[in-house]
Amino acid sequence: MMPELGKYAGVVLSSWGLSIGLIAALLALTLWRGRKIKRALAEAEARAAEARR
Amino acid sequence: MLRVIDLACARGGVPVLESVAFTLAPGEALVLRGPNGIGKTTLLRTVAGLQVPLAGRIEAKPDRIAYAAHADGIKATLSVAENLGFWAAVHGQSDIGPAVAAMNLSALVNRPAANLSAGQKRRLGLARLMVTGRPVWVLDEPTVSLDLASVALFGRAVAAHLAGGGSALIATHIDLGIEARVLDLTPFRARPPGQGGIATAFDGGFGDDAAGAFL
Amino acid sequence: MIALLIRDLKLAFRSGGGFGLGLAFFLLVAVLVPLGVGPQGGTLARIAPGILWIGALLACLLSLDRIFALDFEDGTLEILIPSPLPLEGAVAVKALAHWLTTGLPLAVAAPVLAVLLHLPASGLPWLVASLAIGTPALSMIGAFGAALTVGVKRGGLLLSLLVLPLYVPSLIFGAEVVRRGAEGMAVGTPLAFLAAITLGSAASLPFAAAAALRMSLRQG
Amino acid sequence: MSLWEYANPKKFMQTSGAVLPWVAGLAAICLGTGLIWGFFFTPDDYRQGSTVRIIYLHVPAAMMAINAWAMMLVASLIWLIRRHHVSALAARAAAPVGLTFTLIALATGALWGAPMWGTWWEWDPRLTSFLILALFYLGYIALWQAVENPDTAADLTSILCMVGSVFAVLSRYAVNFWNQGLHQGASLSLDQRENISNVFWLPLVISIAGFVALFVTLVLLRTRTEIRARRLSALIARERLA
Repeated sequence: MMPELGKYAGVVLSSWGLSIGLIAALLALTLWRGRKIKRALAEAEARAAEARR
Repeated sequence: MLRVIDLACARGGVPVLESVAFTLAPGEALVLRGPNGIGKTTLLRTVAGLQVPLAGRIEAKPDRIAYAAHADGIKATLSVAENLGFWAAVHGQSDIGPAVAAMNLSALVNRPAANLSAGQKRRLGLARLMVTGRPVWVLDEPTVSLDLASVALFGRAVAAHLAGGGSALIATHIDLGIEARVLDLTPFRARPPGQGGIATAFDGGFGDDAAGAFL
Repeated sequence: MIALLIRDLKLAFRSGGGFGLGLAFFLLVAVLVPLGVGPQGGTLARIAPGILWIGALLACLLSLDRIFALDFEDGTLEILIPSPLPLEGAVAVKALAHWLTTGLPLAVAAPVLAVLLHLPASGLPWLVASLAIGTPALSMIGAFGAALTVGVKRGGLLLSLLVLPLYVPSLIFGAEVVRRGAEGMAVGTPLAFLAAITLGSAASLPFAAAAALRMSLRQG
Repeated sequence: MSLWEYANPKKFMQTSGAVLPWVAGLAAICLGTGLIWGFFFTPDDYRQGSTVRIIYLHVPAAMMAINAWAMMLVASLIWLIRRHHVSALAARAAAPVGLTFTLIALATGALWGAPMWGTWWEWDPRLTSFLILALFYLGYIALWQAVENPDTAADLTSILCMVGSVFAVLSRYAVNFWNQGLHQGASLSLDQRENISNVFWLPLVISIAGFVALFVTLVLLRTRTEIRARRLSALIARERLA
């Protein structure tokens, strides 16, 4: 299944690996921070609702 | 001379004062009181045009207000006369004599500001107000680091300014010995948005966010 | 305006820092580079335009944060904003004062250092011309960067990060003028671009910088 | 109903929440199709051999690196003119995405250049411009993080984005000019759209669409996080005041 990359295999594979790695890292960072902020916000909203009561 | 209508102002994005209203006629002084953090400095900065009001209006020509805060804009390597002369030039004035005399700085005119005591620096900062030639003084705690004699001196300077048809808006806790109305800011503290206060862009929750469960 | 210019110049001279320091730094760069790359005249002559321009750039960068930071700390800016002086004008004047105390001395001192770096004599006038025409843009762009970072504590590094990419066009055209001048080629095109950048910066950046100053000082 | 209603944080949260799964799905489908097709089922180029496969990452990343900056410029202008917080936050959210795409374009460009030009780094005008673009992104992100007051940060970064755009374009021309003086242009243009054959074209277009959808997905996600962060700090400020 793997295509024959010939003598350029290293270059092609590292390009793909690096690019996909960078995008994956950015996506992971985005999701991680999103979850963190979302959780913190939910807690703060709960506190605020508590205070209003 | 200065009219403030239904003014609301914010500090760091949070409303602190609302519905502030007062007028200042020529020859009149208004002293602002209130506990720390109520927003005296914020109000004065807003009146001076350094900050944008959250709501309401300030009716005064911007070229009539002279603002003095905790920092005086004094350059340590310049002499007293050079410091004053610069601000006089900026405001299109040339004579610094009366200001020097009024703040009792005559003996110090040629001394570099670096060698002034804190109180002397403060007096120099207040003398700056006089060389602006502007009628509305907006002063934030002007008597910090002044001794009793200097406070009295400053009180007389303000009184003279008022007698000359000027006016002053002062945040201070010290009695300056001048006739002034007092405005306590405590009743103007901004209410939370739930109780009718001004809501900023992020004061509303996001409600039931269907996709919130998703991402 | 003139009062502000005179005051800024006085301050620069009396505090001693800005004026001498930038020049000394420029000198150091020109002395250290041959020590680093070796004394071969040919190599030095080839890289001299770039070294001199980069040296000027860095020397300029050194004193940038002084343009507004001191005035911010001692409250001068808060007083200047409501004053009758238009802030745009004040910014332009302060940039001019910065140029008079850094860019201009650099342009004047550059030929001496160029000789140290074996720059061909035919390049000397173009070196002075390119620095004299190009460094005002450096001061003006720097004033813009300083206005952006004035409220930031320890903003020196950030200032460099913001300003250096903006210096790229000036650097490229400036060094190109010197290189072509040294090789006896026509310098008209890069010199025209360099002048255009300076004029454009002087015409538009004071407005951007003044807006940035107002925003930085607004704490609400 | 006006378009500006979507600039209201609450409305934006609802709309973006509804749209997000679809955009994310589209990104996954397009990227999956385009990249797998490109990597596994396209032939080698007769001149460049298998390195032509880098094109499916390099070209879309480079396009989106520039488009991200353009989007930030538009969002900054909207913030400066209309003061919509969502707009400013969207610009902030887009910057790291743009930077990542720029880095991908740079890295793949350098890797591609290695066998083609015989060197890892060629001061080719295009590569150099992207290096400068990366610096602009870095400065922009650093300024956002350095300024404490979020509205002030939005103001200052917007101005930086405007001025930076002008200087970025200037740098592009300056770099073109500069390299002419040294080299005779790159031996191989990176821009192959003119001589690219159909075999490569379709997967490339699908990849580009995938990158666009990926960009939108990431920016929406990040904008939502930024909005929540603002709401959070507003709540905390209120708590402190009470």
